[in-house]
Parts: sequence; C-alpha cells; structure tokens
Amino acid sequence: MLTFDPAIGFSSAVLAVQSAESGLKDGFGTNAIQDFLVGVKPEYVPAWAVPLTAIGIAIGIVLAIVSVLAMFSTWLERKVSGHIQCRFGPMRVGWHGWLQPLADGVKLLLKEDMIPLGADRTLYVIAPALVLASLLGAMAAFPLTETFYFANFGLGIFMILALTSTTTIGVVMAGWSSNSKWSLYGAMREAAQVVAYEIPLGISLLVPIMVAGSFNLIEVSQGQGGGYGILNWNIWPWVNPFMLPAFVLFFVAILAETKRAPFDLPEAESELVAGFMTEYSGIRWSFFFMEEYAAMFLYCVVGSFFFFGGFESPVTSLAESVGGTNSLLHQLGAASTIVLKGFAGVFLMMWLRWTLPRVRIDQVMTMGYKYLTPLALVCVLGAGLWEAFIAPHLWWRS
Amino acid sequence: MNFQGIYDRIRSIQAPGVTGMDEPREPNPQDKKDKGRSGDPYVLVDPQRLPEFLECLRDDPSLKFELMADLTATDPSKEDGYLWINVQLLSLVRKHRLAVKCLLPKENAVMPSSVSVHRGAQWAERECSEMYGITFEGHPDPRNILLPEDWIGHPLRKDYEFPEEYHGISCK
Amino acid sequence: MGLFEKQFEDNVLTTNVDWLLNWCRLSSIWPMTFGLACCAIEMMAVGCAHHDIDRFGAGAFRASPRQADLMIVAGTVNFKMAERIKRLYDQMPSPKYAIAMGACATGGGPYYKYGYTVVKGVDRVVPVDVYIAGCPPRPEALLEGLMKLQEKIQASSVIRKPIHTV
Amino acid sequence: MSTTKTYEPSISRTEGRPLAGGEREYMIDVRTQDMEVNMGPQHPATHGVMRVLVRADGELITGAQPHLGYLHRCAEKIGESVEWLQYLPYTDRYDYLAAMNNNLGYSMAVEKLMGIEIPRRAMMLRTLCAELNRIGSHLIAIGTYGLDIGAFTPFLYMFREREWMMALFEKICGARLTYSYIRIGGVFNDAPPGWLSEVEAFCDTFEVKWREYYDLLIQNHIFVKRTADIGVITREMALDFGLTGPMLRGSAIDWDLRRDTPYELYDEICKDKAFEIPLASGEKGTLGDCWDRAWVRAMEMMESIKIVRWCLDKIEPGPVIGDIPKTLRIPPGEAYVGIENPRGELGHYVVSDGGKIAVRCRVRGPSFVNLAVLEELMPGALLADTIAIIGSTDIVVGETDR
Amino acid sequence: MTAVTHYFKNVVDSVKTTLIGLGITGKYLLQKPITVQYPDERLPIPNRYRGIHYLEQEKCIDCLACARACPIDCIEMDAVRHGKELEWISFTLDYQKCMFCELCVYPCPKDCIHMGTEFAFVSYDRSEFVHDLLSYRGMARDAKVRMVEAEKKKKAKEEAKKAKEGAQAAVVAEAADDEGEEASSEDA
Repeated sequence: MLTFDPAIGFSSAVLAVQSAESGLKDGFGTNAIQDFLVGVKPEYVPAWAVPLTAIGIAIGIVLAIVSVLAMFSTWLERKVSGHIQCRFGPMRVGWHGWLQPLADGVKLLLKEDMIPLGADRTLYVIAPALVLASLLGAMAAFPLTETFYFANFGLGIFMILALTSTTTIGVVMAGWSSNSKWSLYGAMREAAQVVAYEIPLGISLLVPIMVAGSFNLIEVSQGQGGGYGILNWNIWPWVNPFMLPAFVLFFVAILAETKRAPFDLPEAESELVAGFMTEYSGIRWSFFFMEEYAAMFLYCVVGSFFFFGGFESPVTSLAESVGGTNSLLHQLGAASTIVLKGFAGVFLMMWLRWTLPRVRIDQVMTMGYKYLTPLALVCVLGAGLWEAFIAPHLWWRS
Repeated sequence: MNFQGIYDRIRSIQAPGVTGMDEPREPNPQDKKDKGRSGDPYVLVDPQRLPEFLECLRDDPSLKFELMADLTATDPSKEDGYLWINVQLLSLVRKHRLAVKCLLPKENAVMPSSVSVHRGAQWAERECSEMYGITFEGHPDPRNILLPEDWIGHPLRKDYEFPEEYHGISCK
Repeated sequence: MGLFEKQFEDNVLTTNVDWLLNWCRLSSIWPMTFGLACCAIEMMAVGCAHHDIDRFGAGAFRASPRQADLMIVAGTVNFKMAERIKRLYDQMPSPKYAIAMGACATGGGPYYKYGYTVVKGVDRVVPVDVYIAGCPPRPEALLEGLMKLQEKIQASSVIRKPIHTV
Repeated sequence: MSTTKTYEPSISRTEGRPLAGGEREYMIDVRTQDMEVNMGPQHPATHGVMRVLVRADGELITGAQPHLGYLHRCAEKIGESVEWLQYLPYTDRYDYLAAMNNNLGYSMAVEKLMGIEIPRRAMMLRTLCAELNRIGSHLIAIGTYGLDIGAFTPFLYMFREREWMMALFEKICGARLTYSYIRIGGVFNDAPPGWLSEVEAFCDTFEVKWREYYDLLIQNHIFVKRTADIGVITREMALDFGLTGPMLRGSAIDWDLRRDTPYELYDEICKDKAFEIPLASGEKGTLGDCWDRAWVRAMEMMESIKIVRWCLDKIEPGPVIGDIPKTLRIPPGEAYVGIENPRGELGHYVVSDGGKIAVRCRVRGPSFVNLAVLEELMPGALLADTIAIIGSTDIVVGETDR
Repeated sequence: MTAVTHYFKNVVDSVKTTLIGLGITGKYLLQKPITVQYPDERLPIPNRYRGIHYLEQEKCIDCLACARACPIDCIEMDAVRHGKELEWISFTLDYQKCMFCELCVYPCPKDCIHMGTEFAFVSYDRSEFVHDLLSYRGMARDAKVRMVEAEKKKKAKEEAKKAKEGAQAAVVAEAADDEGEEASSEDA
C-alpha cells in the first residue's frame, strides 16, 4: 500500500543540495530565495542557516514543480490524444477531467506495492528513485526568471545534460533487477538509444551556444533580447541560417532522449509489453512517468532557451517597457513566457507521438549515428563559418 | 477443366493410388431408400499413396494442382469402420478445383504425411491427428496444435465423450 | 497504507476520507489490454472515438498486468487459457477488479452445451465483480458495467472497518 | 527428418540483414546463449490470444514457434451437433471481423447441397453486405497493424468509419458484430427503407477518408521503413504453404476467388469490369514484404467500395429469401465451397447424410493456413519485426483456433 | 539509386510524410469530437436491434417452438393448461448462454416473443441472468374470467348436451315407440 521510499528523498536531496551548493559557490548570480531569507532573517538565527534553509525550500519547490508538471502533462496528454482522435479524453472526473491526474496519483499511491519474487530487491527499489532524483537535480538548473532560480551555473546546460543522462542508469537498473525478459530488452534499448542520441543532442546545441557565446541559460536568453522580443531569437535564419536545421536535429534528439514516440522503444507497448517498467506497479511506476513528463518539459525549456529566445517574447518586452527591468511585471512576463514555451514544446511532442508510428531499434541507431550526428556536425561547421566570416559584417548582428 | 476432364487426365497419366471416383447423382425414383447424392464429385485415392498422388498432380503440366487448400478428416458415423481424409486441391494457373477423398480404416489410422509435397499440410495434419487420432508418418512436428498437450481423446470422433473436468476446472 | 487499512470506526472524518479515496479509485480504473474473442472488438470500440471509455478516466489501457486495475475478460475462456488468466489476475496488484464481458465469460455462452474445451464461466477461475450480458454486449453495455463497478467501489471501505464481515 | 523442404534462409546471421537501397547492416559476430521469450498469450501485438515462442539472440530472432489453441471453441464439433440453421450464428463467431462472409460461405455450402437458386435481390444484398464487411475487416486489419507498428491514431480513425459501417449493419440486421444476416436460401430481412442511400453516403465519405489513412499510415516513411523488406514471402513459398487472399496478392500472384471461381454475382461484376484486383509490385522494397500486403489490403477497400456502388446501382426490388422449410433436411452428399474472405479462401466443407444435423462441418479458416508461414518468416528478423510480420498476416485468432 | 541520393531521399521523405501526418492529425485536433457521451447522450437504437427479449405473454401458447429453435437450449418454459387457458409457472431465458441470434423469434406461431432494444443488462451476480420474461405468474385475470366462463360454458354445454341427449334419447325412444307402433300397426 502507501509507501514512501527513503531512497527517493535521500538521493534527490543529495543531488539537489550538491547542485544548489555548487550554484551558490559559483557566486554567479544571487539566489532569490536566499535574498528573501536574508531579508526576513531574525537576529538570533545564525548566518550559516540561511543557505541551508534556502536549499531545503528549493528542494521542496522543485519536487512540487515536478509533480505538478507531471500531473498537468498527463492531463494534457490525455486531452491532446483524445482530441486528435476525435474523442474527448477525460470528461467526468472534474470539469473536463482536470481532477484526473489527482485521482490517478492517489490511486497509484493506494495500490499494492509489488516486488516480483525473482527481482533484485535493492536495485528494484532504488531504480525509480534514482530516475526521478537525477531529474530533480537537473531541474535545479532551470531558471524561472532572470533573477528567480535555484542554481545558476556557468555551465548550466552541461549540468542539465549530465544529470538527465543519469536517468539511463536508473532505467537499466530497473530493467535488470525486474527479472523479466521484456524489462531487460527495454533497458538495453534505452541504454543504446540514449548513448546514441547524446551525441547529436550535444552537437546540435553547439550551434546556438556558438552564437550566444555562453553555456549559461540566462545569458543565452539575454543575448536574444531586443527586436520587440521576437526578432532576435536564434531560430531566425537572419541570425544564423544553420539554426533551424540544428533545432530540428535537437528536437529529434530530445524525442529520443525522453523516450517519446516515435522513439519510445524502451517502453514500446506493442513490442515489449511495457518495456523496462513491465514489472513496476503503483507509485514506483508513477516515478517513471513523472520523470518522463518532467524531462520532456525540461528539454523543451532548454530548447526554448537556446533557440526560441528564452524569456524574450513580445509580452516580456512589453512588460519590461511598462514596468522596467526586474519589476514584478517583467518577472511574471518572463516566467509565463518560458513556461508557455516549454509547454508548447511538450504539446508538439505529444502531437508527434499521436501521429507517427514507432521506428525499429536498428533504425533508431542508424538515424542517430548516420543521419543526426553528421548533419549536426555539418550544422556546427556551417554555423561556425557563418559566425566567423559573415555575421560580423551583418549590421543587425553588431 | 471440369471434373470429367481432370479425371480423364488423372487416368491417362496413371496417377498413383487412384481407386475410383464418385459423382453426384439424381435419386432413383424406383428405390425409396436411395436419396441420391448432391454436392461435389471427388476422386478416391488410397491413403497410403496420397503424397505420391498429390505430388503427381502438382507437377503435371496440365493439372498443376499447386495449392492445397485444405486437408481434413471426417468421421461419417459411429458404426462406420472408415475415416475419410478429404483434400481440396486448387490450381491457380488452370483455375480448377479437385476434391480428393481417402478411406482410412479406424483400427489402424496410420498414413504417410504430405508435408513433403505441400508444406501447408503441416498444420492441417496436426489438427487432423489430434482431432481424429490419425498418425501421419513422417510428420516433422507431431504435437497437438489446438488442444492442450495432455488432452485425452479425439474430440471430432463421433464416439467422443465430453470430459468431466480438466485440471480441476469442472466442465459441467 | 497498511497501517491504516480497515482500522477505524465510522465517523464523519473516516467516512469522508473513505469517500475521497474511493472516488479516486473509481475515477481511475485502468483496464488491461487483454482481448480474447469477439467481445474484444467491442472492447476496442469502447476505447475508440464513438464511445470513449477515457471519459471515465478508464482509458489508459495498460499492457502489463502490474499497472492495471481491471481485467475485462472479453471473450470465451478455454482450459488452455484459463491457467493464464489466473496467472494474469494474480499478477495484478490489489485492489483489482474483473468484469466478465459477454455470455461466454459469464457462463460459457453459446459454447455451453457442446464446447468441450470451454470454461463455463470465468468465475470458476478468477473472482468476478460485474457480469455483462450480451453476445457481444454493445459498447454502451460495457460502459454500464463500468459504472456498476464504480458503484461497487464507492460502497467499499478503505480505512473504515468493513461493515459486513464475512 | 528430410520430409520438410528447406528454403534458402533469407538472411544469414553473419551476413546481416539487407536494408533498402543496397545497404547492409552487419551484426557483430559475438555468440551468446539464445534467449527464449514467450510472446503472448496476453501480449498487445498477438491479435488476441496467440502465443509465439521466440528464440532470440539479443534483438535478432533465430526461431519462432506459434502456439495456438488459446481460443479453441469447438466450432466444428458444434457444427456436427446442432441443426443446419442453428449452426449459422456460430459461423459469425469464428471470424468475428467478417461475420457476413462466414454466413455467406456456410449458406452457400448448404445451398450447394440443396441445389437451390436464391432470389436476385438476396444475392445483391449478400454481395453488398459481404463487401461492406470486407471493408470493415480491412479497416481493423490495417488499423491494428498501425497499432502494432506504434501508430495509435490511424486505428481510431479507422474504427470511426467502422463504427459507421456497424451502425449500417445494425439497421439491417440488428447486431453490430455477429450478424447472422445471410441465411440459407437468401437473407433474412429486406433492407429497411432508406438504407441503401445511407450506404451510398457511407461510400462517398469513405472515399475521402481513405485518402487520409493512406497518407497518414500507408505512405508514412516510418511505416514504410518498418514494413518494407520484412517478412518476404516468395511465390514458391506462398504456393507451398497454401496461402490465399491478400497474402497471395501481396506476393503478386494474380488470384482472387471472386474473379477466378465466380460465385454469387461476381460473374456479372467481373463482366462489367466493376472492380480490379490490386497486385503488389514491390514498390517500397522487396516483392512480397509486409508493406505490400498492407498496401493490397488498403487498395482492396477501394475496390470493395466499387463493388458496393455497382450493387447499389443494379439492385431491384424483389423477394429476399426463397421458399425454405422451417426444419431443413439436406439431401445427402458432400460439398466444399471456398469464398474470398477478407483474409483469404474461407472454405466450408459440409457433409450431410440426409438428416437434420450435419455429419461434418469443416471450416477452412484462411488465417489458420496463413499463419503457418510465420515459422518460416521469423528467423533473421528483429524482435520488432516479429510484430510487423504477425500483424501483416492479419490473423483472427477466433478463426485460427475455431 | 546511389547511396547519397538515397540518404537525402530518406531525410526528405521522413520530413515530408511527418508533416503530412501532422497536418491530418492537426485538422482533427481542431474539429469537434464525435463522441457520444453515453449516460447523458445515447445513440439511437434501430428498431431491428436484437436486445433483451420481451414476451407478449397473453398471446403465448406454450408451444415450445422457440425453445426447440434455440441452438443452446437457453429458453425454458413451464405452464399448466386449463383447457385453452394457461397458468404460467415460468418462462426463463438464460443470458449466460443466449447469443442473441434471433432464431427463437421466427418459428413462433403466435408472433409473441420479440427482441427489444434494451441492451444494458449488468449484474453483480450471474444467477440474475436467468431472466424471467413473464410479466405475471399464474393466470391473467381475464384469462381466469375466461376460464370460469369457459368452464361455465362447458358445463352449460355439457348440461345442454345431456339435456339434448336426454331429449334425443326420449325422441329416439318415442320414435322407436312410434316405429314400433307403426310397425305393429303395419303388422296389424
């Protein structure tokens, strides 16, 4: 029945603390929560308690964000799939089924906690926690506005890529420990697939990184400011013509990274029953799909930072011109912009999922190594040449 | 080609194992017990030579029965001492059909397998053997196909008695 | 949950908590992708656009029994399959439910008399909560059966002491 | 045992599998222990309750063995136990996706024994319903095939049109799936007023929607890549295994019982050249691969629409059932009638001894015969291809097991 | 086709067909769903629908034609005959077996068993599926009246018959007497 995995709490805490701490040490930006805490700190509280409290609050907020994201995404998925298929999706659980994720969540909590007889119990229990925890750690690097974030890294995108890649370890652990052949297949596919698509993902991100000249998400966003909040987005061909193909490659790669159709081979329902999570039930299983939806959102946010202007949008620029930089209005505009952009990406992924068939494992590999990687390299080469020889002569890039 | 033509051809190439033929006929008005016979004409073949017969018909250029549509058996009645083996042949090139029938004694229901001629016969023979208890000699995979491995009896025989229970689940 | 399960007396709080938990359970009954025969086609029709079982929150057909709550036995069960059905049912985590859809799963159906391999009712193998008549039942009848199951879940007790002790 | 013929294995393990465009993918020759995986009986892609025991070397399949009988419902025994007419509802239930065709086949076999003529309007309605049902069956075949490949949405679109078709059948005979509409001697009910124009409206809409399925699924690049060059059935193999229907035409063998051994009104329809028989050409890969079979099914739906339109054009008022006694006594004899079911040749072999009950009521299920080729196609495929191959044989387990 | 063109054809094809697919699904995303929300809205059920049976009990004559026509013997009926009138004990239809084939409807000589448009029959207990089609048990009131009347009539008839017979006998006797008389007179 209801179980709470100490492992999830522990490992997520460790990872998030580490990430947050490194962010603080970085001294690159100031933490909004910490600022706030310093402001309200009573005299008798020692100074060292402030960052610790800030970290605790940050972890809580990240957890809440991830679960709300997952819940909203499941609802969105069911509604989008429903309407694409000429039906409604959830309708009777709350208004248009908006309470559906809540019901699902509570039901999954109440389900019997099953561990198969032949399973490796330790790994079986740790795996879902590790999967979710690595994603929680990655979420720490996601800035909601230019001044509101948990950790601001110089190498923010590296942090995200590195931590999200560790989910693979959890998935492989899950597949191996389940003692089921389908799970094993799923896990092996996941390992092969993620390794293959890390490469084009990283390479295609090099293009906007080159244009922005920074790995930091906030800086990349700031670099796309001006032009009514829309004209300076990296994606436009007048900024760099190799950006659009790079984005397409990036998008395909994140589809594969997040195990979404048409690359949902690790959990391919018609082939592998439920892939690596065949043997998981109840709340442990829900960790996997929470991770999936949160990862989708996170990658889409990364995509919007690097290709679609980040916080910059006409709304943000309007809010800035009305309220001034760093006003609450501007902050709200920036936050809503990035969340909306993230969900637009999530929506696109869902739309693709409910349109396309699934590819085969050898085609996934072929696509990753033979198509995406070389094309991404070509993009990087082209973008580099453009940046070196043409961009300096363009008056709008000066 | 109609049935008569096919039969003549079978006769002229001396296909192995042919013992006769039967055609539908009108009932005899004098004899009240004779109701006649309707339906398809068929060729009677010795079951022990069925594979050779099928191979001969498959390879004959003017018959070309290259597709075996069906192979099945029939238990005409409890009292009858023979099972029928019914084969339906089809020629895609010549666009004709032929029904073949063999009489197999119930006491010794053993006959050679036709899998070497038509591989499509493989599953059909497996079904026949579990349903009627016919042994096909030389069959590559003589297991039950539809019934469980430990099923008792041959259900399509007319003297089959329904089981009382199977693995603890009552049948009534 | 094990600590709290069926421990408490009836009172306003426990009744309301029970109501809420039951509501969550009945709003998200995930069936298993498990079709046997003709009724499976109607089961598919229920998932499709015209009837859309997803409106009830029961549209997430799970292929793995571990993640499913409901087994819709849609079709004829024969002896060869019966053992597998038992195993699949055992693999589902509780609380789990079973619906016998159609005449065959209910009581052998048209194969009652001469079907030598047909199990005369799936309740000889697994416990069944709701039976649906029809051969095959209309998709609406399956929805009706789902609503009947929801009524049953709503009446069950989660943290209260069960009223009827057997 | 040397009784089985061996084919040249289509893919040798060390050479790797051929890919489109002459590419060749090489598998690293590391031998590990083969793994035995049970696919089914409860598996989303086995179309019901079939079990395939797969031997796999990693993702590469080295052998597969289908196990049937999880839905054996003793249809033939029942045929020998109940009266002639009483067996008719059971014919609905073995191939539940094409119940009209089953009714037609059984009725025709019994009628052949009785030697009776049936009224022309009944024949028209029979042909019309059988063709409509063929569309419905192919819709499910392609839809579930898409589902196996991973495309969920086309399946729901196809079910939407099928639902319409089922509503039409419900109006004419009162049931959605198990019709028992075509009876011995005709059909049991005339079409209700306005029904034929509704069928016409269905045809008009279907032709538009068909284009969508074709673009969304059949021509989709991923679908093509998943199904082309997979599960290639050569001409010799097809004949040797006795395959029929779209499986045969997918290997470009020009054979259709509707045209080559005409029954009912197909003689006239062929003379009018109202429809043609789509033959695969190996357009996307090797001839006889899974994509060809799916394509043949997709094209056949449009041909069926043409036949339906022909029937709507030519139908005239008249009686719909001949003079049939309430208790049938069929003259002794034996008859085999094969008709073109959506899955291939559906044969009914009936033997009568002149009584009220049949002596033998054999059903030659096309999917039972077509499935046998699975063992031959599997070795060398990838695990994901097994699903593509099973799906392309378009089996109905109710019919393989009967 | 060279490898290079093949390579780029693959890229172009996949992008093109994906866009076409997205267009089709996107079109439906914006359209109104076609779902009929069942308990609130219902699809029309055609008249010929083969649903749960109903019986016009007044017409039924307990002839067992439907039970004989049923392939699985799911109809059982029991009634006691009082002359022409029936005292109904049971008329059950076992929906654990029934396959809704409508074969029971046609042989009925009185056209009294029908299949209705009711389709939803769900239960927690399968024994409820042995469904009694009777709307009343025993005898209908008018049937009772008719029976009583018929009995009265019968009695009256019998009495009349007796009376008639008596009268006839008397007449015969008289006639015989007459004849005898005549004969005797003739003799005389």
